[in-house]
Amino acid sequence: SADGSTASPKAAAASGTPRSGGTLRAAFVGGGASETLDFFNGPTPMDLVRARAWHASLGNLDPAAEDGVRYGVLEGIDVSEDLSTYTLRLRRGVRFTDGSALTSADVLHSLAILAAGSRLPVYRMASLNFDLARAKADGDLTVILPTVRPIADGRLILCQGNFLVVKDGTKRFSVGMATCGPFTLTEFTAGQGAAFTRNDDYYGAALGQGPRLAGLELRSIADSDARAGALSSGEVDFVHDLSPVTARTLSADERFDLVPSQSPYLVGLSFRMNMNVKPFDDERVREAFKLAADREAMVKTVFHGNATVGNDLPSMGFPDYVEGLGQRAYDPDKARSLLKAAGAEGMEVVLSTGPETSGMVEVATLYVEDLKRIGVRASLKELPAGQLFADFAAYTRLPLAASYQVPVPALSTYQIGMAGGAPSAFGWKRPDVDALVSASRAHSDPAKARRIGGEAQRKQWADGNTVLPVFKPYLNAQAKGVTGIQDDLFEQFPGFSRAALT
Amino acid sequence: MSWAVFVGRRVVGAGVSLVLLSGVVFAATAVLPGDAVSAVAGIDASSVERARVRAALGLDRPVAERYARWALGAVRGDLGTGFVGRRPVVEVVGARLPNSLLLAGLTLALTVPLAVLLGLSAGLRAGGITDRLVSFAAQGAAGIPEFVSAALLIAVLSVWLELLPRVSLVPLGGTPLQAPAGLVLPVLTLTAVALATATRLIRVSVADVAASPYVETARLNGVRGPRLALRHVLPNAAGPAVQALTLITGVLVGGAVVVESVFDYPGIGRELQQAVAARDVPMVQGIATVLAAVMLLILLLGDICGRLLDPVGGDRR
Amino acid sequence: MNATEELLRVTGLTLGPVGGGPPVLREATLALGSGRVLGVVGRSGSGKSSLALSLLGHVRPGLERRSGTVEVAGLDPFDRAAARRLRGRVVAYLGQDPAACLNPALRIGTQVAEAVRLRSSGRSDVAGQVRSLLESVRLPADRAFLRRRPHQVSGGQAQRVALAAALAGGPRLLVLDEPTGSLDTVLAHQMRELLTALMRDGDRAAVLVSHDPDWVAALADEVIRLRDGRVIASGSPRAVLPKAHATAPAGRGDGGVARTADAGSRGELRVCDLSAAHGRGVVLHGVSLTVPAGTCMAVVGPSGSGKTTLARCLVGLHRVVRGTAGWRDGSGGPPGGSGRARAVQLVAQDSRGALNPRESVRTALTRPLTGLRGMSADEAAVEARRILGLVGLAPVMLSRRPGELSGGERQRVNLARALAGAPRVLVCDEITSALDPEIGAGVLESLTALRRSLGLTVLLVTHDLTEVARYADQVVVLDGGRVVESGPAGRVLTWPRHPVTRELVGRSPTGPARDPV
Amino acid sequence: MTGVLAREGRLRFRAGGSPVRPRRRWLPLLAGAGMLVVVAVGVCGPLLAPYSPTERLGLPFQVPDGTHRLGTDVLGRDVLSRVLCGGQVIVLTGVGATLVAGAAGMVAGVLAGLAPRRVGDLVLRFVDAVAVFPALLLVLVLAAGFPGSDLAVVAAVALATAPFSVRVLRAATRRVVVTGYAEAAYARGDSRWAVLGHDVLPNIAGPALADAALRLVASIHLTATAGFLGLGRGAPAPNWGRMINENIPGASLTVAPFVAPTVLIVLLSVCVGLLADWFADAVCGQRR
Ligand SMILES: Nc1ncnc2c1ncn2[C@@H]1O[C@H](COP(=O)(O)OP(=O)(O)OP(=O)(O)O)[C@@H](O)[C@H]1O
Ligand SMILES: Nc1ncnc2c1ncn2[C@@H]1O[C@H](COP(=O)(O)OP(=O)(O)OP(=O)(O)O)[C@@H](O)[C@H]1O
Ligand SMILES: [Mg+2]
Ligand SMILES: [Mg+2]
Repeated sequence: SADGSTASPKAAAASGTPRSGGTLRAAFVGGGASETLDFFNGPTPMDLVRARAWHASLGNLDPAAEDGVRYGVLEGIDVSEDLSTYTLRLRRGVRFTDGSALTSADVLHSLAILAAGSRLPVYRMASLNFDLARAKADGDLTVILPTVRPIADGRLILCQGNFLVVKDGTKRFSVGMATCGPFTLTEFTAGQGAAFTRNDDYYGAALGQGPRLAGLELRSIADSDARAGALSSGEVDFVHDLSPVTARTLSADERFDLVPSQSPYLVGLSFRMNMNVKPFDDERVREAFKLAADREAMVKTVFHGNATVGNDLPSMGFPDYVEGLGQRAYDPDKARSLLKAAGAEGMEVVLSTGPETSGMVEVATLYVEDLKRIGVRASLKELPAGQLFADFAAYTRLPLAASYQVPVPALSTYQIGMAGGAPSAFGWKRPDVDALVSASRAHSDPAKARRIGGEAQRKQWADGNTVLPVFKPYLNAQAKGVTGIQDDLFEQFPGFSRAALT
Repeated sequence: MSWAVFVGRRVVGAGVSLVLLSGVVFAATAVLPGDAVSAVAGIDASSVERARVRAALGLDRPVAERYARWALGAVRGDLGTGFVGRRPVVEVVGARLPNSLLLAGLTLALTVPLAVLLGLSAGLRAGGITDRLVSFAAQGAAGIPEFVSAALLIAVLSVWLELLPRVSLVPLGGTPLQAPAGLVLPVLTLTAVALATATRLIRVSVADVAASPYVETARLNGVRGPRLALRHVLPNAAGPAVQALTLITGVLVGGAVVVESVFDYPGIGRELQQAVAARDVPMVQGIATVLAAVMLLILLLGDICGRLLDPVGGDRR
Repeated sequence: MNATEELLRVTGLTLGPVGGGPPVLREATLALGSGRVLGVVGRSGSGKSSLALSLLGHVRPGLERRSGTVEVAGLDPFDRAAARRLRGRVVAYLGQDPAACLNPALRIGTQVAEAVRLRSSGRSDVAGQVRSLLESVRLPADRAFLRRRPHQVSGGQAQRVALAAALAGGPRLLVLDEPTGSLDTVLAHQMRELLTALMRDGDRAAVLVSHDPDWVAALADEVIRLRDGRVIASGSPRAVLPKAHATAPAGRGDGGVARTADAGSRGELRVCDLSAAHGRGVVLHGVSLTVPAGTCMAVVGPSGSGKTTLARCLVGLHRVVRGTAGWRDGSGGPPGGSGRARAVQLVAQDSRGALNPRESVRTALTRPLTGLRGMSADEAAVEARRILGLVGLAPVMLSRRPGELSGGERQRVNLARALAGAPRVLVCDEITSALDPEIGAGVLESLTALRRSLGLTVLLVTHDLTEVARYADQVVVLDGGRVVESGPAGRVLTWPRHPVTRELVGRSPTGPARDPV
Repeated sequence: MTGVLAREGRLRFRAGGSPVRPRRRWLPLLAGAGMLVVVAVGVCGPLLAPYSPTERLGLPFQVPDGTHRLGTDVLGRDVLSRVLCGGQVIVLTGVGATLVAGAAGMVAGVLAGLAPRRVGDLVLRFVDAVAVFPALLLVLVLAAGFPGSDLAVVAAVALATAPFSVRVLRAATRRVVVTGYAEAAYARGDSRWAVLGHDVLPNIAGPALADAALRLVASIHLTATAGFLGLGRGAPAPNWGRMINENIPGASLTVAPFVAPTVLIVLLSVCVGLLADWFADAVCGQRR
């Protein structure tokens, strides 16, 4: 279907003939009619995926690369000695579709839009770490970016693959706008999808990374079963984020490959114990609650084995994740005795959760049963979709609440969510750990930084108020013959700049 | 009461209802838990930022004032901007409502004649074999929840026979009509339920009329078949039937959310569901008000048809 | 006239209630050749309508054919396929309750046009035929009338619409069940002429069910008389029909006896300058009349003159445009038992519509007794039987529903129900139109007795001048919604002054008691 | 000829197309039995459940065997136990909502029909104001406002369905009110209540019953749909609608967890519908 039209389901499913160039069709969850081309305000995966196909990024995370990142429109980032100034060096010869060259003004403009207040966590991370207002250009190809406080891991924050560049002066995001990404947007219908054609001027083409597809079609399909159905009936070639059961049934089909996202791009499912609420102020109770979780069972039951056991710490697989920490065991007996020791046996607790991401309610359901097994009179309160975090103040007052962690580096996440008794810390107030994290991030010697960071995480593991039993991947699937999506998989969502149909 | 007066009164009544309703909608969104501010400012925003957002959204004003502003805008065709994605509500409604109306329209186009046909053939000979077959089938079809019949239809027509696409992918930048294959399953699913409901209601009133002396007389004078059904029975049975169809239309326009989500059909119902889930208050208000207006229109038409078809009601008392 | 061709043959037909019970038609056997008219007479409930319906292969629900055959034009109407060929094409049928037989949703014009289209094959001039049919039954054929719906015409008009529909297309066998039940004497006469004209061409036959011996006598070639479902006599009209009017007393009856009671002191029904309208059309113009307690006033007038409207106004069913109507009680005390019962009660013209189809006769009667007169259930049961006896119905009727009654029985149940409300004034709208003279007389005698014993006041809307002569003290004649003449019954019937009255009296089967001067 | 007649003598003729209602005693009996079974399962099921409906007892989507008669569900729980425990919500919510909606619809509809046209129209305007809210919006908003509450679902379902009862019943009532017998009753001095009890109610019983049955089926479906959409009492509470939603994706592994609740819901709806039809026919039949 090189002409961009949708092939008849049967023909596409049956043929499986290699297609060179061709149009790849991929399905994502999408956000309905409120999807927007303004990716700074588009909260859904779809918005981000679309933007990444359309615009060029500063860089992507790449554990194998030298700085831990693979640069995009940047040639590199230099960090000043005192870790308080980052210098972004732009790649020469990057052109927008209107023919103009990329300059530092464009990068600055992109930063300014960001500073003006995106409310997406990924972007807030940048604005919390860098003083975007004081960023300035130094010539056409250099941008000077001061930090809020000294940090060593700034590259990881800037090059998460979601920091995209638009042309200076861009106010509205629309189909015809100039971009310098791998594809050009030709059609966009909110809630339904977007169509792209190859951008032949893409700077990556010269580097051999260029888009190999002639066209790309991204479709929004909200329901997991429907996405899988669209794949198996040949309406799309790639589907994102299937439910575990769907993925399992699909894996039996030879026409398709299951391509789950890999570590570190896993979502942590967790339960937060509120240390402001008795008896969670008692670390024995917290330990008991952590020991009570039958993680293996959750992985097997909820995810049919397609998940990883968690160790009560977020950001597993990121470079700054603690090394050499033993896995916490499943030990209901010890949990019971701990509870007894704390005088909390037979305690009553309500775990609040909601279907905010797949598997969340199911894991909570199993966890409640686990808690019952150690003598806690636990019950589950499932809120309708979208409600768990709706009233965030109320959420942070819950005694025991489900939560999930998107894949972001460990220490910067800690600083945003846990340091200084933030509301989302659920009563966790540990100046010592906060200090260790700051110190680690401010250390220019990577080995030392890792040691200090590890120290902080060990403390968090031992005394923390988070039970994080499972990391689940995004369960994606693709038709045989689709390749290269993984090569752009530097972020939690797939990219298509290197994908091809064979 | 003359026709003009009748219709005029109804239209004014519908207008008043709409105004009241929009107020109710405005108030009802208060039931939604959580704060619009959280939705806009982000969940872990600082209190300063929250206050700023609150002011920016005008949420610090009294409710009455907010409603007045909103209503004024609504009169000018501006229903505000959604919190999520910041798209104008009118645009979203404009994009999605036609799709839902299309689905409802197609379903009705299929349902009405079929239901009338089946209802008549069953009701005219109440207790006969046709009646038993039709009634039983209607019971069965009405008894299957939409999400189950959708699953069954998918299993058979899409997975097994591979006749129809599993999801209703609308061509980008096009209308659902450009991919008619994608409309078949949603329409079939909706038709199954709507047809069953309508058939049963029509059958009941037809059976009632069929037992009346004038139908007996007509039969004895050799009126039979379609003429008996259409000329003699249907006009008298139409009043309740119109009510039934009104009811069904309403359900189809606003309540097709299950079908829309199963087939991923871009309709207004799902948009509403998502807006509620995301507490996108302006979106909820806008969509709900527009849906209410559509429903009022349907009821209005239903009333007019009902009066047209009611031979006696217009005159007495 | 080729009278030999046989069109209809009934052999040993027996009909009876489903699940046993005395048959309503026993071993009926008859034959009819084309060009002939068969009159069917008999008392109310004797099985006339049942016989008529069976000619179309229809048996009312609740009844069944036990034995016997029917053959119409060589076909068995009980056979589905044959019935299809017969109904509407060969046989036309006019039911006994025209108001109930007209489709309420269809306009008059459409209704007749339907019948025309059904029976005429080619693209004939339907509108023209409709017009001529309506004119032949003396109905206006203007657009406004054509656009009316059945509930917007009077009882007699409805009957004529139904007759027009039945006559459309010139069917070979006409089955007419009481075709003139609600028609005034003038119209009845005209219909008789119409039918005579229709029969003249010779290849038609008709079965006429009627309780009016004169009418039958004038039209029928042969007559059968039914009693309790049995054909007890058949032959020429002269042989079968009694010398009806020879025995019917002409002139004023003994109604005057009631007047001897001191009427004035017991109140009166007074109507003052009453005007009423249907929509924009005013149908009553300043009607005034006074009926002293215990007397009977007859209201006569051509069909459509506003009699029913007047009756409905009296009981508050119709909005009055101007004027007053009501019971003035001389003693001041409330009438009736518990006091809730209205002083004025109506027996409606459309007896079928006025009975709740789901309610048995028993319930219909005990409702006013217990509800309005505050009787206990036992008392009510006894009283219900008594009242049923007054109108000449047997207690077995108590458990029947309206659909299981004959036309005359329904009419009498309606009357009985009104009597059960213990009214001071009874407004009777054509209560004998479906009754044979004998039973009709019985019913009216009962009313007279009640007038005497209880001081019941009766307003008798009727088209039967014999009745008027016999039972009414006073008469008002309505025409076009105006009282055109009024006075003592004897005087008006004997020396009618107004042309309308004169015509009515002139066409009366009994004729004017004395030649109008 | 006579022989044929003699044999046919006792037969009931399908007299010229006039319908003869055959006695169908077994069907209502069967439907009644079916309904009772489902209701019994719904109400008493929890007492019979072999296992806890929430405990994980094995791997997900095991096919039925000796221990798990209906296999296990998406979380490895015993399907039989969940089916037995999952009907209460549906049955009670459905019946509750129908009772509320039916009562409200009956009262308002009949009164609006009896009242003078103006008043009736006014009532209708108010009813319309509720009716125009799409049922699902009501369910969504109320469920969001009172999360996890089945009562909210009942209220929403009742609110969503009652207006149409009002309309249908008012239309039916008005048809009766203008008949000769209702007029006769008024003219004779019967109170409104007497007219209501004797003339109106029996004659609208057919439509009213059909309507109530529709209402019940609609309630059951809305309740199930609410469960399907994850509204009402949330996990881990078993709920047939929710079970269907949970287990549809695993239908290719084992169908029992999806089929069992489906069959029960469909059976309940169909039986209710059949019974109501039968009642309505029985009532209508009396008028002949
Ligand atoms: N609902 C209506 N709308 C318009 N005109 C009507 C309506 N009902 C009756 N009429 C007309 O009013 C006139 C009087 O009708 P009414 O029923 O009082 O006549 P009537 O004297 O009782 O006649 P009949 O002897 O035929 O029963 C008739 O011309 C009739 O056509
Ligand atoms: N369904 C039924 N069940 C039992 N008896 C019935 C049923 N229908 C009619 N009857 C009885 O059959 C008898 C004959 O009825 P039919 O209508 O033929 O009488 P009719 O001669 O036309 O009387 P009328 O002059 O009063 O119209 C009546 O006594 C009636 O009560
Ligand atoms: Mg008769
Ligand atoms: Mg009259």
